[in-house]
Amino acid sequence: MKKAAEINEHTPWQELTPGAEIYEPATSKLVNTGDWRTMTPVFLKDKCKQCLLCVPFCPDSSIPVQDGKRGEFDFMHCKGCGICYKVCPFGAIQFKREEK
Amino acid sequence: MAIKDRLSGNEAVATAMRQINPDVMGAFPITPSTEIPQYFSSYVANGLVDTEFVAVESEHSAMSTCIAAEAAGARAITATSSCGMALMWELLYVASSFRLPVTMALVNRALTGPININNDHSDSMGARDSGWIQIYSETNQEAYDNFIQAMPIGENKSVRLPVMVCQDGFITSHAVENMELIEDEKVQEFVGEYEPENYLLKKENPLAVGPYGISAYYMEFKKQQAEAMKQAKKVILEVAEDFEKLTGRKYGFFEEFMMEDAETAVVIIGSSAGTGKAAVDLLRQQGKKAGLIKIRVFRPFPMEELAEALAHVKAVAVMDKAESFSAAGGPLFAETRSALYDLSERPKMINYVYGLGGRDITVEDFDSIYAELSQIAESGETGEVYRHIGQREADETQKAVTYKTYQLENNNWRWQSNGL
Amino acid sequence: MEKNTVEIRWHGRGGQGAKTACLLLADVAFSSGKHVQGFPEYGPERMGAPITAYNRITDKRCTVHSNIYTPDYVIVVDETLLGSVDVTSGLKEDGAIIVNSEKEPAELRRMLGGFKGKVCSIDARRISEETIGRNMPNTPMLAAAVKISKVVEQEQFIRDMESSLRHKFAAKPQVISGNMEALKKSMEEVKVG
Amino acid sequence: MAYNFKKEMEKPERLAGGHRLCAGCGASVAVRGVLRALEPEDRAVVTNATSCLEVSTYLYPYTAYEDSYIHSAFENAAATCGGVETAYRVLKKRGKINENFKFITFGGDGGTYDIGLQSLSGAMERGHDMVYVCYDNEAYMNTGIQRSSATPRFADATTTPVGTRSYGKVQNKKNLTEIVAAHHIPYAAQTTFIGNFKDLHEKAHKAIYTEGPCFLNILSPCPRGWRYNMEDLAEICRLAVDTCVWPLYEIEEGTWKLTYEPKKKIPVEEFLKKQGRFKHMFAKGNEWMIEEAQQYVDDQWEQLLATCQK
Repeated sequence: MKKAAEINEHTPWQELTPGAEIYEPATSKLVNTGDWRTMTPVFLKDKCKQCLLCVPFCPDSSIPVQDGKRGEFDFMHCKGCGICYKVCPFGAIQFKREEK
Repeated sequence: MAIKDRLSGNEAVATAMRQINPDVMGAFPITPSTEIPQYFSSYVANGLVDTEFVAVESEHSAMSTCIAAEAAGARAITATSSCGMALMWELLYVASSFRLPVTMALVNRALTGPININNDHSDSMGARDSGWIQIYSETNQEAYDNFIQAMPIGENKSVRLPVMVCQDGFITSHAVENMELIEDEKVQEFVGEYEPENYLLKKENPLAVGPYGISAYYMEFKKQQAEAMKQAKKVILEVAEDFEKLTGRKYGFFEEFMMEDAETAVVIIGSSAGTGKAAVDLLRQQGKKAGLIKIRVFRPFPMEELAEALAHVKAVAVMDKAESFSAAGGPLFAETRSALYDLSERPKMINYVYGLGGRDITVEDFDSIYAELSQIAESGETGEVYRHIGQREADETQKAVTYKTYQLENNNWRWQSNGL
Repeated sequence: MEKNTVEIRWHGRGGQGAKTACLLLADVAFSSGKHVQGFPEYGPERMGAPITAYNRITDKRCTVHSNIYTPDYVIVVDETLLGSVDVTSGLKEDGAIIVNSEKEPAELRRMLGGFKGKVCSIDARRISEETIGRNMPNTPMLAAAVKISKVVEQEQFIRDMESSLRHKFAAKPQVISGNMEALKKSMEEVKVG
Repeated sequence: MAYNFKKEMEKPERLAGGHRLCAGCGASVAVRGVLRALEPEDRAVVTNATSCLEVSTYLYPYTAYEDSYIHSAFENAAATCGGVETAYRVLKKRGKINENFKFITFGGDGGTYDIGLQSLSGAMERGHDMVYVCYDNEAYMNTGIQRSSATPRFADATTTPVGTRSYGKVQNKKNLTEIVAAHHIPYAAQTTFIGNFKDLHEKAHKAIYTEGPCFLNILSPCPRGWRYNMEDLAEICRLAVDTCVWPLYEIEEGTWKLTYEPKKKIPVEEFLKKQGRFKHMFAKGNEWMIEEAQQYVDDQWEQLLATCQK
């Protein structure tokens, strides 16, 4: 059976999963919602105190955390809502017009 | 050795359910199918099955429970009738499009307007396009046999469709008749285990069910369903063959009764077929070439097979126990007539809508219908195609068929004698 | 219809057990090797409302699934129905009607508006009170029905009933003996006129 | 177990990015918050009512869930979750599965307060071991901001539009948490997104790991429907809580408990004025609306305090 990554709008009916089922986890990661952004958050690592308050507020699960520290934004999925920039107590996130 | 017994239709289906011992039953009581979950609850209460019975708060939740349980990897069943099935309506489509082989015992009953608890086929006929396999039963025996065949059909990997096994409310559901039961272990062996490839509770991988399907995909999924329904035709016959090996009882898409040389024929569904057969027997004794086809499988519809079976007949009456308000005939008529379109020589065809809301139909009524068919066969004149039988008329002489007046009188008597 | 078809119609009131008696008759006929149908007619009946139930008993399977309009036998479980329901409607002249009543058959016949066939009476209320201890007209009515209709051979009927009661009421032997006595008594006492 | 914020933030995500919810949507924040309360060794089956969340998080062939997921219709999420949980019990009993699963449903206020209320009530009464989470954004957002019974009074919704003869929604918001609590389930709570999510996390953890049916009502602001700047999510939630428009409390085995009491209860208009749906309340001559809104919140708050002190 085809994997989600192989399924697209050209796939014939014979090759689509029966009953529209998907047998893999989190295939939405394949989707680039980053190009929805008109504004973009900018992570200022030097100012960040690693309080992580921005992390749970992200609607797009786009602030990865490793070893107790947040990393750079996942720009493939970040839609640029700006919530993180508002909740940051230390001004470590800027919110700027997206340059394409 | 078959076990001889006498059971009501509801008890027969409940017995099949007990023998199958499914994983989950979700059901809500509605006349006349109520007894099925009642019987089944007593099996649960007495440890005859270890099924989880979910006494839901509505039929909508009954079907939701079954869909969810089936998606989770369990075998799920329900029983309902009439308005109960109408409340499940949107979920009927969900079950079939998710390709979940839920099994439903439908005890056919009229739909409300006015409320009526007696038999006709408006509930299942309305759901004929919901993607469910529909198998109809004439007798308690058939209701039992069909239910046992339902899972091997629906769960077949090339099919994966829900199945409703229909029987006529009260007429068979509440009537005791002789039957032959199959031993429990043989039923279990016949039905087998439910082994879906993917399910929500699977260890190896998660499963996501029920997406939003944009236009770029929707059509492809419907095509898949349509193909599965075609596959079901093959599987239904295979399962019937295995069932015959087990029991000696033969099933197909429909039963042909005295059809070989028949000049007139009735096409009908359900318990009234038996009454029609009794009429055919009498006509045959008089040397009249009457025959009858009883449709067992309405979805998928056996188009080519039916056309072949009727090709040599001169006049056919298709009997619908449901109105479809097309102003041109009932659902079985529409499909039967369409099935015959490609024949080079077609029989004359008329349609009778009969038996709505429990209106009785007798051997004598069938006599009149066959007499009418003989006339049509002889004259080649069909007359009015779309007819109703059994209703009172302001001018009884204007009827296409001389309906036996005694039944009307007797019906009046019946109303009185039943506190109605 | 097969020649050896026996069609029976039961009249009773909701809650009196006419339906149960009808199903019991189907049971005993089944036990004797017959093909049976036992079916009540359903409306939104409640306690006390008139109800009808039917039996078809045949040697070969009967495929007819309609109601019964011209019965061979009619059994009336509640005498008070005679005034309100045309219980002999369609009843064959060579058939019989069996009424639960302390009245004599001749007296019942006068209430039946010209029915010419056999009229039988059985005081099922008294018999059940004497044997079972309360008014349970079912058992005596069933026995009278068997005796008059001969759908089942009597001796075998008694044997079958005993074994079925033993099975059903294994824990209550007094119920078995009461019912058995009711059956026998009813068969002896049913009056044919 | 004390809430270890850093540790919780390190857990692997169970709701992936790439879903199609609006930028700034509160629903996905709620889902992430609840799923984070699952212990990593436990697996889950997520159920969803038809909603913004559903059409955005499983758009064929892209599921945003790491766990198994099922959506079937709008009004039946609770029954669906109950069905999966029933299958789990029977398959476990029959030795067909060994793993531990938790069952969590997400419905919007439309699917929960309104069309799905019967199914919710049924599932709660039957006692399935599941958590029903309502992400309450106070209107039918999926179909275009029509009023629901969760929409507060005076809100301008597309079926209660403000007009020359209308001041928005006429009725006050239904108290669903109280209705669900009346089923006497082991645990029910109200929460939203404040601070470091301690309140939400602890409630979600309790709900998931308390046996039996549990209920969470999470105020999940919708920037489009409420008409506020999407970056202001945290502030909107904070105002909802500090004005006592959305009090945070829980009912554990019948005991009502406030889990947050504002140090200083601030006026309702602070919450209202940030949102376009209440804009008309600030027009000249409409002061009575704000007064009545304040009065209603005060009454509700007093009642809640009394209930919690019992």
